[in-house]
Amino acid sequence: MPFLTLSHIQKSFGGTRALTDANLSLHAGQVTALIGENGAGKSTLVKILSGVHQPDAGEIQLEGQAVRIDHPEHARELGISVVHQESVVFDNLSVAENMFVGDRPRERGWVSWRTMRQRAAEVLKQLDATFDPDAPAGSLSIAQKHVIQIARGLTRRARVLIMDEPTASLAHREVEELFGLTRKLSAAGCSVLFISHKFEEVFDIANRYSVFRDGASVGEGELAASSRDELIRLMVGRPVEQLFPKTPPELGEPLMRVEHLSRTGEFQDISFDVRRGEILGIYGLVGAGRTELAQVLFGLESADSGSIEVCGRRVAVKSVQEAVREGIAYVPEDRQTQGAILPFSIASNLALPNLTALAPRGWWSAQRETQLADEWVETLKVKTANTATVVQDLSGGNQQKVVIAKWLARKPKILILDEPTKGIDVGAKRAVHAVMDQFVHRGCAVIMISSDLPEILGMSDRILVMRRGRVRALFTREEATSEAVIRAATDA
Amino acid sequence: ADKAPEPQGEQPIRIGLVAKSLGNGFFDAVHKGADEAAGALGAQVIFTGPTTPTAEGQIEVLNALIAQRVDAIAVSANDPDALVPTLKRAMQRGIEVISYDSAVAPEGRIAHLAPSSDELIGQTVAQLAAELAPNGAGKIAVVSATPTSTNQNAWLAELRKALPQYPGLSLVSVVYGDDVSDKSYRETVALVKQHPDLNVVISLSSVGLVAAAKAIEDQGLGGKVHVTGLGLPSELAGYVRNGIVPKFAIWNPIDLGYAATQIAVRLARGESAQQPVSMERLGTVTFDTSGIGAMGKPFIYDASNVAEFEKVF
Amino acid sequence: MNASLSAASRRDLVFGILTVALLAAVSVAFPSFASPANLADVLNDTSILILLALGQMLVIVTRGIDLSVAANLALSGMIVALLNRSFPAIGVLPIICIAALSGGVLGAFNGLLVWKLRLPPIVVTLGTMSIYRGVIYLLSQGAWVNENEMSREFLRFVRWDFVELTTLSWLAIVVALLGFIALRYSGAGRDMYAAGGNPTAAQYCGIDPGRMQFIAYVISGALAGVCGYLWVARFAVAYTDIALGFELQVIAACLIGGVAIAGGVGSVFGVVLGCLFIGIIRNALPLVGISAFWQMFINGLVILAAVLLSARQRERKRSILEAV
Amino acid sequence: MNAARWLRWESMLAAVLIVEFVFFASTSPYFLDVWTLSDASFNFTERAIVALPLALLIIAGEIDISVAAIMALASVAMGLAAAHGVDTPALVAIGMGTGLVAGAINGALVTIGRVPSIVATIGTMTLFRGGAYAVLGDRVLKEYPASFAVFGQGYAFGPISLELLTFGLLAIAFALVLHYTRWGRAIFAIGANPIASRCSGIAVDRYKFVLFSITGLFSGLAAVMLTSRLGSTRPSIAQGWELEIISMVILGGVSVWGGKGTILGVVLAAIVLGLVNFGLGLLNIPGIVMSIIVGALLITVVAIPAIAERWPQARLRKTS
Ligand SMILES: Nc1ncnc2c1ncn2[C@@H]1O[C@H](COP(=O)(O)OP(=O)(O)OP(=O)(O)O)[C@@H](O)[C@H]1O
Ligand SMILES: Nc1ncnc2c1ncn2[C@@H]1O[C@H](COP(=O)(O)OP(=O)(O)OP(=O)(O)O)[C@@H](O)[C@H]1O
Ligand SMILES: [Mg+2]
Ligand SMILES: [Mg+2]
Repeated sequence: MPFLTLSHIQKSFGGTRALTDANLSLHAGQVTALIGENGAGKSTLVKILSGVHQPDAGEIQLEGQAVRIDHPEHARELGISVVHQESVVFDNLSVAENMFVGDRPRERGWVSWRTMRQRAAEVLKQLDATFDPDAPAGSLSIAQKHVIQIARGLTRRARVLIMDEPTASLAHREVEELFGLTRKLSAAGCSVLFISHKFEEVFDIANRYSVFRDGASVGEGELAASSRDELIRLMVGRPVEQLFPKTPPELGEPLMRVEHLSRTGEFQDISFDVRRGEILGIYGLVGAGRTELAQVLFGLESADSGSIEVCGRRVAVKSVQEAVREGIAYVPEDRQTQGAILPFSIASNLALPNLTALAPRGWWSAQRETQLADEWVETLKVKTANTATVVQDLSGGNQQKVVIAKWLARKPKILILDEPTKGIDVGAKRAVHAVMDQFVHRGCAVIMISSDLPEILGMSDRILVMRRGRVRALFTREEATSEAVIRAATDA
Repeated sequence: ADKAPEPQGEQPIRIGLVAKSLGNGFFDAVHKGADEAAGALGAQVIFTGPTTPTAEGQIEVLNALIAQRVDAIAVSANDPDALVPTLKRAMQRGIEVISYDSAVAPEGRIAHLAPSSDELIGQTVAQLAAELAPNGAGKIAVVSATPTSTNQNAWLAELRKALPQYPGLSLVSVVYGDDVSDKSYRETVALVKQHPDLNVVISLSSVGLVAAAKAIEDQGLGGKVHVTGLGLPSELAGYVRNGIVPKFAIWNPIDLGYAATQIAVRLARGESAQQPVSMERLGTVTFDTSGIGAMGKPFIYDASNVAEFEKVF
Repeated sequence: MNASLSAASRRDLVFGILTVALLAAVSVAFPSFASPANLADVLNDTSILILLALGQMLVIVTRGIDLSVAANLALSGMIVALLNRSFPAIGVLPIICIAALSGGVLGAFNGLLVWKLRLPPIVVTLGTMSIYRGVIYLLSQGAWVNENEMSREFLRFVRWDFVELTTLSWLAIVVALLGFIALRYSGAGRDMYAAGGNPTAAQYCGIDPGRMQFIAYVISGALAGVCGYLWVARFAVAYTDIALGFELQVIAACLIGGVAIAGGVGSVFGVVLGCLFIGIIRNALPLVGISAFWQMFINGLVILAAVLLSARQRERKRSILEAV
Repeated sequence: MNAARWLRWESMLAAVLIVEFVFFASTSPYFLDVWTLSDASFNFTERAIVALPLALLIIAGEIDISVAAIMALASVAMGLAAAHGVDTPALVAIGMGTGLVAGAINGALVTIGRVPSIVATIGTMTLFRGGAYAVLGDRVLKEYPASFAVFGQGYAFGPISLELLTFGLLAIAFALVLHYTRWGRAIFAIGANPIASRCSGIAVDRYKFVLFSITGLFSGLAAVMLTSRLGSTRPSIAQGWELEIISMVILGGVSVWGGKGTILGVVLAAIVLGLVNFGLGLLNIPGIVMSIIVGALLITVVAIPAIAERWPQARLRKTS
C-alpha cells in the first residue's frame, strides 16, 4: 500500500490553473521521480504537500488516513520534509540556524545553540560541504545556499522527503553525495519524492516515476520498465530530439583573450581565449570561482591584476556599461534576483538592456517595445499568452528564456552564460542550446559556465576546467571525456 | 483683482484671533479674554492657530482667515518678518490687522498691542533675579526657547540692558531649550554642571521654565539655585510652593485677549489707531508713532497670590 | 559571541570603540564628564531613548517602521497624567500597566493594519502619528497637566535611585537584558529575525511574517506607552506636543546602532550603543562650551562620520549582492 | 493588471478630491471663489515641487529625508548673498545651486559611501539644518531685492500664481520623463530590482546620484519660492516639511519599496492634501484636529484598495 497518496488534486491561482487532476503515490523505501515540463505543476504539488498552499479540491491520504495539511508546521509534524525549488534561505542567519528555522533544538524551552551547531555540522559533513555552520548564509554562493536547503531537509528523521530540483545548481560530486544520502534514507524506509529535469539523475536514483502534463498526471510506473524516450513523450506529448543541436563550428579569430586575471580570494591567474564561432565551456565544482570570473569579465567586479582583450584591443572593463559597449553580455546564474525583474512584464524585461536602441532620442515607444518582445518570444518560443505577462507568473524555463532573449536582442559579440539551463525542461533546454548554436554561427562567441556535465560535453568546442579559483585543464571537444573532466575538477 | 464681493447682509463683526500654536495654556487664557470682549461688543471671535509654532503654519491659518473675509485679524507672530507679505495681502483686502503679544514688523500691521513693553519685561526679570540671588549678587543664566524666537530675543536683549543696574549679577550663559521639555531639562542640567556656583536660572518661556524647575529639583539644588522667569500660575503653582520658583512674572493673558479683541473690533468699526483706543474695563491704550501700544508692567506672582490665580490661567 | 554574528558583532565592536573615543574626546574638553555620577546622569537621560529604540528595533528587524512611537508616547503619557489627576490614589504599578496597555493597543492598531491589510508600515504609522497627536489634543482639550496636579508617588517613582542609577536606567538595563535573552534564545525572537530577513522563505518555514510584525508593533507600542508615563513623570508636565519629532531620534539611534532598514539585522547591544552615542553627544555638546548655534551642525557631522565609518566595514566580497 | 491597479489608486484620489470639493463648497460659502482657491494653492505648491523629484527618488528605491533642511540651507545662502547686494537672477542661481550641491552630497554618500539613504539623509538633515543655524544664529535675513518677491507672491496670469504655474509645468515635465522616456523606464527598473538593473547594464549608481542631485536642485527651487513668499530667512524655515512632503508622495501611490508610482498620483495627492488643509481651515477646525483627518485619510486611501482586493467578489470579477 502506498505510504502517501494524492488523488484528484486541483489548484488555481487567480486565473491560472496550476493543477487540474494531479495524482501521486509514494511508497515507503522507494524513490519516486516526478517529471514534467516547466509549469506542469510540480512545485505547486510540493507546496500543497508542505502546507504552503491548500488544494482547491482532492484528497491527501497518509497511511490510508485522509489528512489536511494546512500549515508548514503541520507538514513537519506529519514527518514530511521538503527541499523547495525557490531559495528558502535567510541571508541574515547563520548556516546552522538556517537549517533549523521553524524547528530549533531546545533545552527547557530555550533555543540551544550548541545542539544546533553540532547537529548542523554533522549533516553538513555528510553532504561533504566545507563551509562553517557559523558562517552567515548571506556570504555563501547560490549553489552553497542550495546545499543548506538540502541539509535542512535532512536534519530531521523524515518519513517523507520531498526534493524539488535539488540538483539544479549542484555539480557532479555534490550530486553523488546527495544521492548517497538519499539511498541511505530510502533504505531506512523513507519515501522520497525527487523532482528533476535531468534524466541521467532520474534513472540513477529513482525506482518509480510519475509524469505531469499541464497540471494533470499522465502516467506513472516502474522506471525499470520505461525508457527516456517514453518519459519525454509522456511529458511533452511528442518526441524531442535527444542529441545536442550542435553543428560543426566555423572558427574565426580570437574575440576575447584573458591573461593572468586574478582577484584575491576568488580566482588566480586565469588565462584563456575564445574565438569567433566558438563555444567555450567552463566546468568546475560549486565554489570553483567561475561565477566570480564571469562577473569580472562583465564589469560587475574588478580584477586585481591581469588583462582582458576584446578583438585584439586591451580593454578595462570597469563597469557593466563598458562591458556592454565592448559587446559583452552576461546571463547570470540567479535569474530571480540578478537576471529578471520579476514584477515587470516580459516586454519591459526585454527592453532593459536595449533602452538606447529602443529610444534613441530618449522618447519611449511602447509599440517598439512590444514589437521587439513579440519577435523574441516567437524566436525562443516562450510559452506565454502575450508579452504583457509578468515574468513572475512564468515557469522557470520560460523565465530563463526571457533573460537570454533580453541579451540576444542587444546583439552582443560575446555571450557569457552562467548555468543557462538550470532548472529548465528538456524542450526548453534544447531551444536554448539551438539558440547558442545559431548565435555562434553568426560569428560571435559564447562562454558557457555549467555544472551540467552532459551539457558541457555536448555543447562546448573547448572545455576549461576550474578548481579552487585556478584553471586546471583545457580540453578540446575531442579530448574531453566525462572521466577526464571530472578528474580535473576534483582531483587533488 | 483683490476686490472680492462683499459678504451679503449685516453680519456680526468677525475677528480672527491667531495663536502661536494651539494647545498652549497661555493662548487658551487669551481666548477666554477675547470671548469676553467679543460677547460685550456683539462680535464673533474665530480662535485658531497652527499645530506647531512655525511661521509657515501661521500663514496657512491666515490664508484661511483671509478667504473667510474676517473683519480683523489679531495675531501673535511666530516670526515678525515672514508673516508680513501675507498680512499685507490681508490689509489690501480690507482686513484690519493688529498683532498682540509677539509683534509683526510694522509693514505687516496697523498696530501692535504689547502685553507689556519689552523694556519693562527685561527690567522685571532682572529685578526678580536680583531679589532671588543671595544679597542681590551672583551668577545667573538664561534658558531660552529657540534661537529664532523673536520676543525671546527681544526680552533677552532688554534683560542684558537692565542688568548693569544690578552690579552684583553676572549673566554667565544663555542656552536654548527649543521650547521642548527634554532639551530644556538637559540644557539646565548642563548649566549647573558647567557653573556649579550658579545662583539663578531664568527662563522666559513656559516650557523652558517648567523643565528648568524640574531639572533643578531633580539635581537636588532646590534652595541653592533659584528659578524664575515668565510662566503661568497654573503651571508653576507647585514649584512656588516647594520653593524652586519662589516668584515669577507674567501679564494677564485674559486681559491681553480682552484688550486685543477690543482694539480689533474698534478698528474694524472704523476707529483709527492714531487716536487713543478704548479697551473698556482696561482703560485706553495709545499707540506710538511706530504703532506700538503697551499695557503695563508684568505682574509678579509668589506664594502669597499664586493660589488665587492658579485656577484662572 | 559566536562566529555567525561575526559581521554584526565586528560592527558593534568598531562602533563601541567609536563611542569610547567620543567619550574620551569629551573628557579632554570637560574632564568631569567621565565621572561616574555624570555618566549615570547621561544614562538616566538616555534611558527613554534606549527603551523606545529597543522597541523600534524589533519593528525594523521585521521590516516595518514605527513613526508613531513619539505620538504614542505622548498619548499614553497624557492618558495616565489625566488619570492621575482625576484619581490621585491610583498607585504607580496600575499606572504603568495602564500606560503599557494603552501603548500596546495603539501599537496593535498599527500592527493589525500592517498584518491583516498588508498596508505599507510607513504609510500606516505616518497616519497614526497624526491621529494619535490629534487625539491627545481632543482628550486634554489643549490644556496642560502640570506638576502640582500630579501625585507625589507618580512623580517619585522615576526618581527612586539605587547605586547612582534611577528607575529609568534600571528599567532600560533590565529591558535590554530581557530583550537580548528573548531575541537570542526564544523561538519567537529568532522567528522575528527570520521573518525580517526573508519573509517569503519564512512562510515556507511556517512563520507568518505579518504576525511577527504585529508582535513587534505591540511590543514597541507597549514600550512607548511605558515611556509615556516615564516621560511625563520625569519632566512633570504633559501637553499635546511632548516628544514632538522624537521618533526621528529613535530611528536614528537604531540606524546608527546598526539595525538594517531592510530588515533582519540588528542587535540589542548595537542599539544600546547607538543610543548611548547619541546620549553622549547631546549631553556633552552643551557642556564643552560649543555655541548653541553650532551644536546641531556638529551633531550632524559626528553622526555622519559614525555611519560612514561603520558602513565602510562591509566585506568587499559579493558586494554586488549588497549594492541594494 | 498592474496598470489597472494603480489607475484605481488614482481614481480613488480623484474621488476623494471630488468629495472634498462638494463638501467644502456646501459647508463654506467662501470656498468656491477663484481667488480663494488661488490662495489655497500656496499651501501646497512649494512642497509639491519637492514631491515631484522625491517621487522619482522613491520610485528608484531611495529616500531623502533632508529635503526641508536643504531648503533652509539654500534660503540662508540666498539671504547672505542678498545681504551683499546680489541681484535676483543670481539669487535664484545661488539658491538652486546650493540645493544641487547638497543633493549631490547625499548622492555621493549613498553611491560612493554606500550608506543606506535613510541613514545618510537623517545625518545630512541634521548637518544641513545645523549649518543654517551655525551661519545665521538668531539673526534674520530680509534684505531681498523687491523683484525677488515675484517668485512667491507673483501671479502669472489671472488667479494663476507663478508658483502654481511652475508646479504645473514641472509636473508635466516630470510625468513626461518618468512615463515616456527611457530614463523613466530605467528609474522604475532600478527601484524594482537594483541588482538586475545593474546586471542589465543600467548605470544604477549614476541614476541615483543624479536623482539625489535633482531632488536637491528642486528643494533649492522650493526654497527660492518659500523665501520669496516669506520675504525673509531664518534657519528654522520649512521646519518639519520633510514628513509632509513624504506623506504627499506616498499618498500619491508611490510604493515605498520602489518600482511603482505615477506623477499623476503625486499631483492629485498634493491637491487633495492642500485642499483638505485649506478647507478645514475655512471651517475653522483646529489644525491638530485636521491632522487626525489627514492621518485617517492617508490610511483610508491605502486601505480601501487593500480591502477591495480581499473582497471575494472583487477577486472573482478580476479573474473572469
Ligand atoms: N503563486 C502563483 N501565482 C500564480 N500562478 C502561479 C503561482 N505559482 C505557480 N503558478 C503557475 O502555476 C503553474 C505551475 O507552476 P509550478 O511552479 O508548479 O511548475 P513546475 O512544474 O514546478 O515548473 P518548473 O519545472 O519550471 O519548476 C505555472 O503556470 C505557474 O505560472
Ligand atoms: N567552503 C567555502 N567557504 C567559504 N567560501 C567559499 C567556500 N567555497 C568557495 N568559497 C568561495 O566562493 C567562491 C566561488 O563562488 P561560487 O560558488 O559562486 O563559484 P562558482 O564556481 O561559480 O560556483 P557555482 O557557480 O557552481 O556556484 C570561491 O572563490 C571561494 O572564495
Ligand atoms: Mg518547479
Ligand atoms: Mg556560479
